[in-house]
Amino acid sequence: MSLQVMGKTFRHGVHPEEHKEQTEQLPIQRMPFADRFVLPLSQHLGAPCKPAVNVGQRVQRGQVVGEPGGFVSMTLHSPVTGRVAAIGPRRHPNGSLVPCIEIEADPYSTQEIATSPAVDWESLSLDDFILHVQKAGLVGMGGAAFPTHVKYKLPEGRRCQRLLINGCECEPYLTCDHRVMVEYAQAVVRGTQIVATKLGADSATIGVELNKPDAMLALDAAIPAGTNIRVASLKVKYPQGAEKMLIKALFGEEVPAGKLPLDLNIVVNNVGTMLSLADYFDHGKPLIERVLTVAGPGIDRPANLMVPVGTPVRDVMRHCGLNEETRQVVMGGPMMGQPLASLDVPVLKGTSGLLAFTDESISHAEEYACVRCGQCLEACGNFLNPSRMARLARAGRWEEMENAHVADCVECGACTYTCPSGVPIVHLIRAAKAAIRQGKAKAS
Amino acid sequence: MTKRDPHLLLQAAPFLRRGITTPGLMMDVLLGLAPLVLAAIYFFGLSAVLVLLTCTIGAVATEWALSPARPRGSSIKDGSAILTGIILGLCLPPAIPLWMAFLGGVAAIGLGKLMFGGLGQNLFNPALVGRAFLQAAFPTAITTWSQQGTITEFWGLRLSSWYVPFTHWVPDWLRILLEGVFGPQVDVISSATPLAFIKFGGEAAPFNNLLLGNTAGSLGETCALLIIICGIILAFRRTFDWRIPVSILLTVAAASGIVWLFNHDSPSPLYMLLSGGLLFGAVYMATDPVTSPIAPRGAWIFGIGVGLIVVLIRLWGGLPEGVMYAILLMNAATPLIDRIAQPRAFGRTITGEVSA
Amino acid sequence: MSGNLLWIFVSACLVNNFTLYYFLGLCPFFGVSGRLKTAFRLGLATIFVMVITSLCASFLNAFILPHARYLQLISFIVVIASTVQFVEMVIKKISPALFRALGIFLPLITTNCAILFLALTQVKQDYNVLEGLIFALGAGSGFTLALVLMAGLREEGELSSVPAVVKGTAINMILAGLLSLAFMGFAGLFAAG
Amino acid sequence: MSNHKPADPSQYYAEFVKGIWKENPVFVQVLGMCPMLAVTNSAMNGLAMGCATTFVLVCSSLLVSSLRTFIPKQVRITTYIIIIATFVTMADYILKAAVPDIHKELGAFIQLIVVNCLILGRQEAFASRNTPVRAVCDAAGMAIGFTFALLCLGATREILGSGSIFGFSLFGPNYEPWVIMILPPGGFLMLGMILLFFNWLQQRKLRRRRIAGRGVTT
Repeated sequence: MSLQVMGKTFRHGVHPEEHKEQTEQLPIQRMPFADRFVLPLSQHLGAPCKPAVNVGQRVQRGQVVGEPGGFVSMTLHSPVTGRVAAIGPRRHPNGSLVPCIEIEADPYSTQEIATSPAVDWESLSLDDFILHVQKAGLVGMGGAAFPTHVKYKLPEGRRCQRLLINGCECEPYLTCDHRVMVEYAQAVVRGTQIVATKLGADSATIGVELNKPDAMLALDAAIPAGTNIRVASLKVKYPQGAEKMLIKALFGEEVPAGKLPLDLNIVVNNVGTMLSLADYFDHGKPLIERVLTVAGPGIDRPANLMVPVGTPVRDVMRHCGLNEETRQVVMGGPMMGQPLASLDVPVLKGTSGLLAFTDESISHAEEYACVRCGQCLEACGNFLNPSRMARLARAGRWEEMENAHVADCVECGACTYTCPSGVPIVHLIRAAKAAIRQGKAKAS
Repeated sequence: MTKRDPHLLLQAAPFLRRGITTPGLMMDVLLGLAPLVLAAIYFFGLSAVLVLLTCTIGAVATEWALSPARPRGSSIKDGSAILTGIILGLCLPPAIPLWMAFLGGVAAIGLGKLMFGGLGQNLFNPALVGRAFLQAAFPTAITTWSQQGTITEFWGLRLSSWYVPFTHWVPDWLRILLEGVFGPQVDVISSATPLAFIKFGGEAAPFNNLLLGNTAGSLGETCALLIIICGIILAFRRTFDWRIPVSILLTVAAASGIVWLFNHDSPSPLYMLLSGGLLFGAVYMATDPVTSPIAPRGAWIFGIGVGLIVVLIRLWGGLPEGVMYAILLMNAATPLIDRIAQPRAFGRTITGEVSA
Repeated sequence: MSGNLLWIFVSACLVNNFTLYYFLGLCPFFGVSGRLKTAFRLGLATIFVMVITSLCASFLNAFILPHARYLQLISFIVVIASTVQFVEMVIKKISPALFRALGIFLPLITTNCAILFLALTQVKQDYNVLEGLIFALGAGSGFTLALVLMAGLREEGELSSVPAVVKGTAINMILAGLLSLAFMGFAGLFAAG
Repeated sequence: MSNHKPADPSQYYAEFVKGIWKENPVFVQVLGMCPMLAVTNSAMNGLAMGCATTFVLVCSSLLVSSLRTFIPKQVRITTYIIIIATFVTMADYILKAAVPDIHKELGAFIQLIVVNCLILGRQEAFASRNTPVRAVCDAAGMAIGFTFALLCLGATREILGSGSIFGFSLFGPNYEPWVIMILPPGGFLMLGMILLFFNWLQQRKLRRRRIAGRGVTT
């Protein structure tokens, strides 16, 4: 048995209430197809993809509709059989207008996937493997949506010594990764095995927090004998799912500031990504749908749903019963998620949850002066001084913030969560980062 | 199609809060002070009530009148002014004229806090500023310690409490009125504090008395045992940084211990720890988060600094007690400490370079 | 003897701190304490000038002043002015970077009354050369200490929302007052020894 | 300041008056802090210091402005200092002879007038560029403004700190003196308070002017 019972963890961090009981036992259900789908051409970090279809053209579910616009870019597939209704600007969840492909679903279609046959990954060279991952449209499904194949492109002098699969899901409310690990343990392990083999990793570790014992058992049972994959347990703590924190927790090593895990010869992937990767290489199915958690006090029928990418949030909410009292809808987790101004935005590849909060459940933190209690310092996994950052940000002293390593901040929100004075620390830091970027852009 | 849903709020992440607030923290400290207040009332009777009350009124009134926060008085509800008043009251002698106690409260909040913009902006501990102001202004009144009354003399007021402002004199009608209501008034019988005893000749008070508070001294600082218990509870509740009192006490014990080893005439470490305002200062005043370093390493430096200055002043200085000045001096050094003792950022060396 | 020297040092540095007790050198104390780095450097430069002035004053006192007492003030001020000029030249030669950093503050040391006071007091107290040297070191480090503490407080204060009415010199005065209040704790330090 | 308009008595008056209030060296320009704080623990000391400073400032201004065409630019500061030092030495000896008690109390601070930046500042900024009459007017105004400030601070500190003014007891023997006021921290705090008061006056004036201005436009 490769399961460890003692949980590892990193220093600092916070323990928000988990709120996972709402959905953690609910099996993943399939969301019915919506009438219209909106696919932003840029759902990942990097260059947007180029549309490969024309308005009015019929597309089949799984068909390529967007070609990558460079190496750091992805292929985009249609999540539905239907007709391209429009190509033009639509609202992105972050509020901006971005170029999108809008697809009208064919109500009479059987929604058969246009798959290519399973890929014989074992015979692929590493470069071809990377090309395939790009063609599958795989991005990191934990939230940041970093193109997965870019992570596999190892620079000169680096190798993937350790493969780390992130199953922490430390954000409250979210249980989609949890359900994926329980219900698709085989596929997750299979995906891990594919990547570990292709990258030549010495070992692969799946890190799971101790509040998901069933996931750990399921994964453990799914690991075939004789492989170097193991499941590692972690104490429950936020932000353990941040990859640098996870590496610190599991291996006790710190990724140098401003560097990538690859500098320690580590590649980190999310469990959801592993599932999609296995789907592609075993069944030829690209990333056209994903599991997400719909929960929160404003939802009547919380659920873990398999949702086609591009489904409007409004349809998902209608499906799960959006409460009349809902005052806030959040895409992602409650600590780092994006508040939505409108429900007419699509679910993206990186969307891990949709949460609805009612008036009572929103913490209206009253703001007091910072008393330098130091709670934020004890919360910050990056060992920054958020209190000072906030004070500097208020005074507009960007240069000193840079010297205080504002760039190291991952905006996990632990400081703001813990602040007794209700100072919007992350918000100030985000604004400061934007101002610093702007200043730099102006200078150059 | 892309219209905004009007009922949706656009508050930024994170959407969860821990639910502990700054007034809550203040309340915690106030509760942690409650046993000391009760002990002060037990030991010193009605005088204690009056002194604590006047200090607090002085502090709160100043906060109300001068605070830049609008609407007027809104900054009182964070509880910090009340806390300052009570802490100041607890480090005053019971026989202090009430008008001075009031003035102390005014100076504490006015000079110590509002000048810098109110809560969280001050650079010196307000209660200590008030106390130091009084000490410098009225050195005799503030070092006139009266022996504690017993419970039977609870109503026995000290005449000096009623001095008319700017004088040390009580009008006859007031004296007659007070005697009519409360019975014969006690005049101050001054009595040296244990520390003054040992400094200016005389023998040490028994440890039992120090521990239980049966000595002369300021209202809140006499009962060592109670302070230790409350301090431990507050430290476990994480109301303040435990490193600060621990490092202060360890430093004082170590430094005075070394001196004591070479010269048995100087007070023993245990005596140093239990006498005077050291425990009270270490637990309730040095730990003021606003004026002490924020990072753990800074807290250690701060505590060691306070401890060393306390020993320096107590053993070689002209004053019997140095806790107040030690904390004020380290308050002044706090920005410098904060500068050199930032936490080591993740993935960096202690100097801030990217770790190899 | 050594006890006396210790007393001279502690007295000049902490107990009777030139700035916080005698109100000396307030111009640089308020003028240069805005930035910690310059404050510290100016403090060091002042210590240096003080030490040299002390030596010169001892020399003058021993050989020249007995003949012409009334020239005391004039000779001292000339000595200080030329010392500062000399220090300025030396720093410029040795470390142009430091010279640029100190800028205008270096020649301003001339009008730092702390230095003249140092020379006058040293003569008045009849300190010998060694005592004078210790006195200068103590006074200089006391000045530097006050300056650096003040600079730290002021830099921190910049992040606070000081009310408009108090801003400027008023808040600096009050800060200095509180600092001076804190330094009162050193009263009588080592007086017995 | 250094314009060459024909001499006009009202101008001399303006030069004289500006130093007393509008450009008060202490409250407005914040110059000469050291003697300002060091000797003001009583009104009498403040006054004596003020008189000595007045003497030195007026005499040096007169001399400097008379010699302004002869002093080489390169050594002007040194020359000023030597001139000032001479007058300070004179003032020192005069005070020592006339009022030995006060001289003793002021100690070295009389001699420290040499490095009072107010005096050097006036030579450099005004006396060296103006006629002797104008320079004397300016110096007298500044000196009186300085003395006024010294008196203000000295009187408040003495009243609170010893309950007396110019040595006369004000409140009788039962007065509880605020010792802090004659100690160094009291000096800083009191001056801080006075400056705060001036700030407040200025802000009130600005606010009123703004309100008045708005009244005109509407």
